[in-house]
Amino acid sequence: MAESLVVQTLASVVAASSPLVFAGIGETISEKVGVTNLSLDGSIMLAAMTGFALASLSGSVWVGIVGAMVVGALIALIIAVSNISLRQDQVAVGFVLTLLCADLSSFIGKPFVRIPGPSMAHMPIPGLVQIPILGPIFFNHDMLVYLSYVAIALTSILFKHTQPGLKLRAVGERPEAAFARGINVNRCRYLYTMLGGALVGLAGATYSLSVKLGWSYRHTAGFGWIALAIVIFGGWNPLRVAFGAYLFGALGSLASILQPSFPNVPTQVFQAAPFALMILTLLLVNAEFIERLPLYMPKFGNALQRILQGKPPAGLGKRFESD
Amino acid sequence: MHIELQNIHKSFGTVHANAGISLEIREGTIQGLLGENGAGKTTLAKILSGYQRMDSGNILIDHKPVSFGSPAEAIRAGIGMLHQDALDIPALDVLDNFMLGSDTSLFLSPRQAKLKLLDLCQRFGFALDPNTSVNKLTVGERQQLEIVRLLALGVRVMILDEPTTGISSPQKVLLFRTLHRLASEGISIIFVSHKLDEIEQLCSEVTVLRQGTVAGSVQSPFSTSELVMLMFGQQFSVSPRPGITLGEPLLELDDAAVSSYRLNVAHMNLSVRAGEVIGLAGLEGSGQQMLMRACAGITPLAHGKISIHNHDLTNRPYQEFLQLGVSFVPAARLEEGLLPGMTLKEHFALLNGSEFVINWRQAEEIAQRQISEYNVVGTPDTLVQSLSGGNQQRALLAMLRPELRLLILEHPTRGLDIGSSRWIWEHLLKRREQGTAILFTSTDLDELVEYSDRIVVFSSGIMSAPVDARQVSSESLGYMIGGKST
Amino acid sequence: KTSQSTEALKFGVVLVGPYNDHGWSQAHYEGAQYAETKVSGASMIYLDKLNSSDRQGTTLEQVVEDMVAQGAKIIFTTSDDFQADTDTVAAKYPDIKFVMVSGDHAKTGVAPSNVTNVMGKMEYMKAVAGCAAALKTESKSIAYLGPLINSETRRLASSAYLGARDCYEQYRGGDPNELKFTVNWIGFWFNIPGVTLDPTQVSNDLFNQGADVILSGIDTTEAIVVAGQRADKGEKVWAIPYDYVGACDLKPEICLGTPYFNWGPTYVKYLEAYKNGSFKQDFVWNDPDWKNINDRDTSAVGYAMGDGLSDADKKNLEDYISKLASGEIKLFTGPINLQDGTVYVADGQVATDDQIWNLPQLLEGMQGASQ
Amino acid sequence: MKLRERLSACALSAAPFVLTFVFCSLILLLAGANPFAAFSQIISGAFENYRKIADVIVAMVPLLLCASGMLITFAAGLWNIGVEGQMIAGAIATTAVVRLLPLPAGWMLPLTVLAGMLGGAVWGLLAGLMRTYGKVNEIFGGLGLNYIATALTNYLIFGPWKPADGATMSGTDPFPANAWMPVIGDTRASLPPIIMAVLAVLCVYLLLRNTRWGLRLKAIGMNRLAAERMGINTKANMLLAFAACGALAGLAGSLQATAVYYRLIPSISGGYGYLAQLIVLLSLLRAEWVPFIVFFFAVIHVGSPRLELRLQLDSSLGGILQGTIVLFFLLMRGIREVVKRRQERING
Ligand SMILES: Nc1ncnc2c1ncn2[C@@H]1O[C@H](COP(=O)(O)OP(=O)(O)OP(=O)(O)O)[C@@H](O)[C@H]1O
Ligand SMILES: Nc1ncnc2c1ncn2[C@@H]1O[C@H](COP(=O)(O)OP(=O)(O)OP(=O)(O)O)[C@@H](O)[C@H]1O
Ligand SMILES: [Mg+2]
Ligand SMILES: [Mg+2]
Repeated sequence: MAESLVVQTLASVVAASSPLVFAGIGETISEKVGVTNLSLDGSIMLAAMTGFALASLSGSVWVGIVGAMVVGALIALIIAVSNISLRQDQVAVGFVLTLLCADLSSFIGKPFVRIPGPSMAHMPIPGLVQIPILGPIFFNHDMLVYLSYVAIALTSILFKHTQPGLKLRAVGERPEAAFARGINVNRCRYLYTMLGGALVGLAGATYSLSVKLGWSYRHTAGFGWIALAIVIFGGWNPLRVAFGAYLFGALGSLASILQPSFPNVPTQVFQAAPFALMILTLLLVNAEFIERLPLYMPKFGNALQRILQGKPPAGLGKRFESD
Repeated sequence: MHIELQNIHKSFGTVHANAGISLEIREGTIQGLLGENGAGKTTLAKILSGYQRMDSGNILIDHKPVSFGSPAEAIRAGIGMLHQDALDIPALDVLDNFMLGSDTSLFLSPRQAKLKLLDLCQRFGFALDPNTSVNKLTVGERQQLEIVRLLALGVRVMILDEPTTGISSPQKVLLFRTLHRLASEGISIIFVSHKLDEIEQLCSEVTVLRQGTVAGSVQSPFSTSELVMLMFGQQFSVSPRPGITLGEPLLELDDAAVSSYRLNVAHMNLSVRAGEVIGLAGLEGSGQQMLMRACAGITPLAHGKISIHNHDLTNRPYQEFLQLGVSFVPAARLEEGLLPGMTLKEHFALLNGSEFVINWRQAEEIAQRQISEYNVVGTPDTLVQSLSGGNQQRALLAMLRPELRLLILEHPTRGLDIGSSRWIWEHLLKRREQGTAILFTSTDLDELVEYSDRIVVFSSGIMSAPVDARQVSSESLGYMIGGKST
Repeated sequence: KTSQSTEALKFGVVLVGPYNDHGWSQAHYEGAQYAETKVSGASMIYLDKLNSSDRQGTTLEQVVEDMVAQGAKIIFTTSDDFQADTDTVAAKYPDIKFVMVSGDHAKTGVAPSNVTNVMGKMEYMKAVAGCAAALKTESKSIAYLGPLINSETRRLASSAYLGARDCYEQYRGGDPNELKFTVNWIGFWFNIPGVTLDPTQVSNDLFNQGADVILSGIDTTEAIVVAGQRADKGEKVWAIPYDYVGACDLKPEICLGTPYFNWGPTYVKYLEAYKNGSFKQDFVWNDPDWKNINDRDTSAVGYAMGDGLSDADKKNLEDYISKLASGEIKLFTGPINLQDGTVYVADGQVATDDQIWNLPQLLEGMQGASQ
Repeated sequence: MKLRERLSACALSAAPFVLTFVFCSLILLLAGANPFAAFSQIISGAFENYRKIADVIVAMVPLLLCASGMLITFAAGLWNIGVEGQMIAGAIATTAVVRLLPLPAGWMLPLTVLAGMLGGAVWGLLAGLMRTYGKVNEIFGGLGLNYIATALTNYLIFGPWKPADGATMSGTDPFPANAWMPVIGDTRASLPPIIMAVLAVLCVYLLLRNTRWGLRLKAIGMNRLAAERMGINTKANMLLAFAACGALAGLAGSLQATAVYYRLIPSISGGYGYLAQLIVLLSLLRAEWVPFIVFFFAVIHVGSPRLELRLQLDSSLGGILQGTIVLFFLLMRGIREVVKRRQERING
């Protein structure tokens, strides 16, 4: 009984965290190449709405998914154009888009509020699902959840083992040097910012087609900000970002599991928990002492520092113009 | 490979950086490119290696005209460039930097690349660990990495822009050996420098640029005076140092230590008297910056004591240093010294007066006065970032308070042409006559020898005892910096 | 059919959630639409999502002012959240009539005389819902997705609990003390990110903790959506949504029915009363029409059977309803203890309406916060 | 030539408005509505009678206060997204004073104002401390604190400060009459808040233009390192900026409680903090532009609920209008610069 509670809860956490994984990974890609897409909260919302609306109208979840990804990519494109080509502050544009997309989703999405609609079909993976404990936790979901694993793995491989990934990192770290090595810096930035945006869009579709089925007013508000914080928490490393997403999901579940056991604790404590947690984790990963760990602990300091600290790409937000 | 440049022009706004340069480089030679600051050397090198587009002119490779839209195209054509500060990616490791831009398959093949890297390193006697991250390398090692990288890409022409700044003497020896060897293998080398001795050692032919044009070309063996004449159009005589009587002891460092997570500098003892000029020599990152920042009150001491004008200032806030008349002029003018986006007037308003409401008229007057006194080319309403480098430095000096006890300057003449440099030093020497002690760093050994009373040499975090500047030559200083005592 | 004049009558409806929430607000919206068809000349003006998070900076007063400017004569304010504001605004507009739904200031005497209170006796239908849950549960664990904690929500959750106990004993022959009944509160009538817990997540967590039937007490549909999702995965779980007659539509197969409000007749009544000048201040707590609780023309509350019920379940449920109707079962009959063990209704006694309306805690045996 | 240049400059500055109009019209057509009807509803919703105009002024008060506060933090290069939370903190502090101290109106009202400013300043300082000492980007720190402030309000409203007859989302019991700001005639506008808002903008304008502190903040915003080297205590000044912005935002929150809602409600900040952010972006950080933009935004804010009442359109159209205008403004500014640079390259 207790075991099944844990397994079931973890399975829910894995499923419920999959949009955060997509969004976190998408933002990681975009920041890794040097562009902050601050619009996540709005992007996810608009994409979730579009995804569900298109899926309802067409009857096919895949149409919805592609539509949501296109929306996410287009929003990212606006940020890329305004930052790369038009030299505007990416944070300003991102912030405006956050508010704007949220309002657009309410306005356009009105006819789709709380109507029944298509959702991802449940699809346990034969064989794997029989593995004790891990099977039900990881392989008893739908296609989008599995895609989130794929996204983690592929991004991780992309960064570590491929030529395009190496270029991407170089562009985000030092665009001048990347340019010197024959990389078209701005094209690369456009490309990966949009790819990241598409993943953010996919996060939206995952909400409306797999996690919080359907569309309602401000359906996904708040998650985008969490995803942005998770990227920092994850130190711009896809595996750690995914871990952060699962951690946040698990802590969220903890809040509602613990509530009945602690009837005297004000429910608001649990409600504000994700955001308080967001601040705490950021305080931790930014703490000064981490800088000094190698001094305090000559042996393990470096390793520990690497685990705790993530340095933002050095070229994040730095514009590049050749000649 | 034979390269010919014909009538290259390049302007930046009103500055005509290259004004019709023609040049020929034969295969397998080491060609020097000499010239004072701002002569247009780097600009020419960048044009040849595809970083900048020329306004007009022709580049011929093996007598065929080419044009490069990007460094990648130049590299494909066989021309690679080593920048003054290595244009690599510090956050990545050596192998990644090596592979970047060379491997074209989807998946990286680090094992193969590693073999290739180690093979090249072995050929030239470089010791690079493929797995350390580049920001842990010395300037010389980063240069070595760039050299093997370009070679792996198959360049036949290698341009090196002031490659000897910031590397140690043994590394310099290794570099020169490498360049000779490359030349013997048929690779053409363009060696950009304004250091005459290096050119004499290395090059078979040198072209001298002056104000964007070719002042002349000379074949080895060279005559130094001819080169100086070509570079500056005049000969410089070293003016005799004015005698000065030193005042009371001003700055005392007692077994001070400073540490960062990169470098620990310990056992610093120094006593500076009013009116004294102390030059700090050393490769970048050897500890001299940390000493200066400690003396300015920016970095706290990890150990030991510092006192200024008999006040113990150990671990006191920066503000107290300022109050005691300490001032720090950083090398990174626009990053650390000035406020880009603000006008000169606003700078002066910020630094003068203490009343809550600003008297703009008064600020304007002060700005105007200082601007004309310091020959700054600008008005009170000029934004500081649009001043030229030399004028930015003048402006910084103009903002210093008149009565200072200790003036600390990082590379006070870096990037300045000889006229500006001399003007700046005239001004600084006037201040020392009024009793201000001066602490400065420079990579220019002649400047150190010429203007210091005593010189302190830093080598990998170890501070030497101060030596009398009259008893060292720039050559012996070079050896001390490299860690060898003469 | 009853109205003599066809004179135009504009009425305002202020909704707390989206008009299409498949829940509380939609029930009102459709009730008002029903009234438009039944009362000649009546036409509605509405504003939805009037809550401080969705419509920031807009106050009830502004809305009422605008509705009055458009000619509204009678305004329905349809959330207990509007209670205090309704009093204030009504004092400013003595000529306008206000129907404040779910409040009791008309009874307590706080409200101005142009305000009347109305509510439906949903506790009966909640008891039916609890009964349906008890008929179905195999894990003997029932979950209640609660909104915010106040006397209304305590009352409704407790009614469901009582219904569940009754039926578990009566129709399944089990010991009602075996039943686990957990209430988890999200903090408001519907999800407000960063303010409430996420009902989707809470529903999932309730299932994870072993419940197999979830009753929704919130205005929106997350519970049935989650249950449907889990049923698609092959889990045997059920849901009972709330408020809106069509709420089962979102996943009929696993729906055990919906206790719903049928506001149409109420709206008709007040509009007619306005027309013929008989509108007066009152506190009305409408019973279902026990002859046919699902008569849309007469009953204030009803229970729409869900496809998840077997025929046998339906029969038992009908039986339970008929016992409630006949008075054979009186829901709040003693002994009833509060959660902290204090006796609320002594053995053999029946709670008064006041006692039920102002229930101070959840009942003994229920798990979950009371305050 | 001159004229043509001026005309094209004019066209470029009008472009954001035109584009916004076109974009929103398209969206309206998509939703099956008549754009002109919609826009005219917004206008009439804001100007129909003097009470409506007073409502616009009521909405302008918090916007002016928050925007002028944000001008201070923006001058120091800080993106204080925590203004919402600071408003809430101000409202909470005000409510605490009202609940705890039985004072006559003459004392009560000034005290609520002070308490509000103090509460907001404390909340601003929290974000500031996290930024200066905890290295947490103020966007995340501020945002997190916004949510925490909301949770705190809800805790108070549903806990210690709940009304006698049960807690609801509609807030605490109304304040006693001694804590109500007096209203003008039968409008909802109140004079003291208007005066305070106008003074705030004026003070911030003068502060940033003519005072040493303002100049120091600008220096920090331009180049924190250089400012530090010049002897400016950047941490203290940044904290002070956060506190000042917080105090103004807190004042806005306090006035929402004492002059608009007459009690503490959840989300008392009403999104004004985010809206003020847009306003400041649009003003290019120039205080003299803020009142005009605030007016424009307040008109949309007050007029757009009308869309729902009269046209059954979602009133989020108001937000869309506000968002698109800022977005197009930023984009057009970029385009203008690109065009200018291209011309310079051709000419030079
Ligand atoms: N990107 C640029 N924008 C504006 N002016 C430039 C730019 N690059 C170079 N210049 C100007 O062009 C002139 C030539 O510069 P260049 O860098 O080629 O000189 P250099 O000979 O390499 O000098 P140094 O010995 O100091 O490196 C200088 O006046 C310089 O200020
Ligand atoms: N960012 C800028 N904006 C506007 N003008 C600039 C900018 N940078 C340089 N300039 C102008 O370009 C010219 C060249 O600047 P640069 O720094 O190359 O001068 P320089 O030749 O090196 O002079 P100096 O000997 O004083 O260092 C100067 O007149 C300067 O005003
Ligand atoms: Mg150069
Ligand atoms: Mg220069």
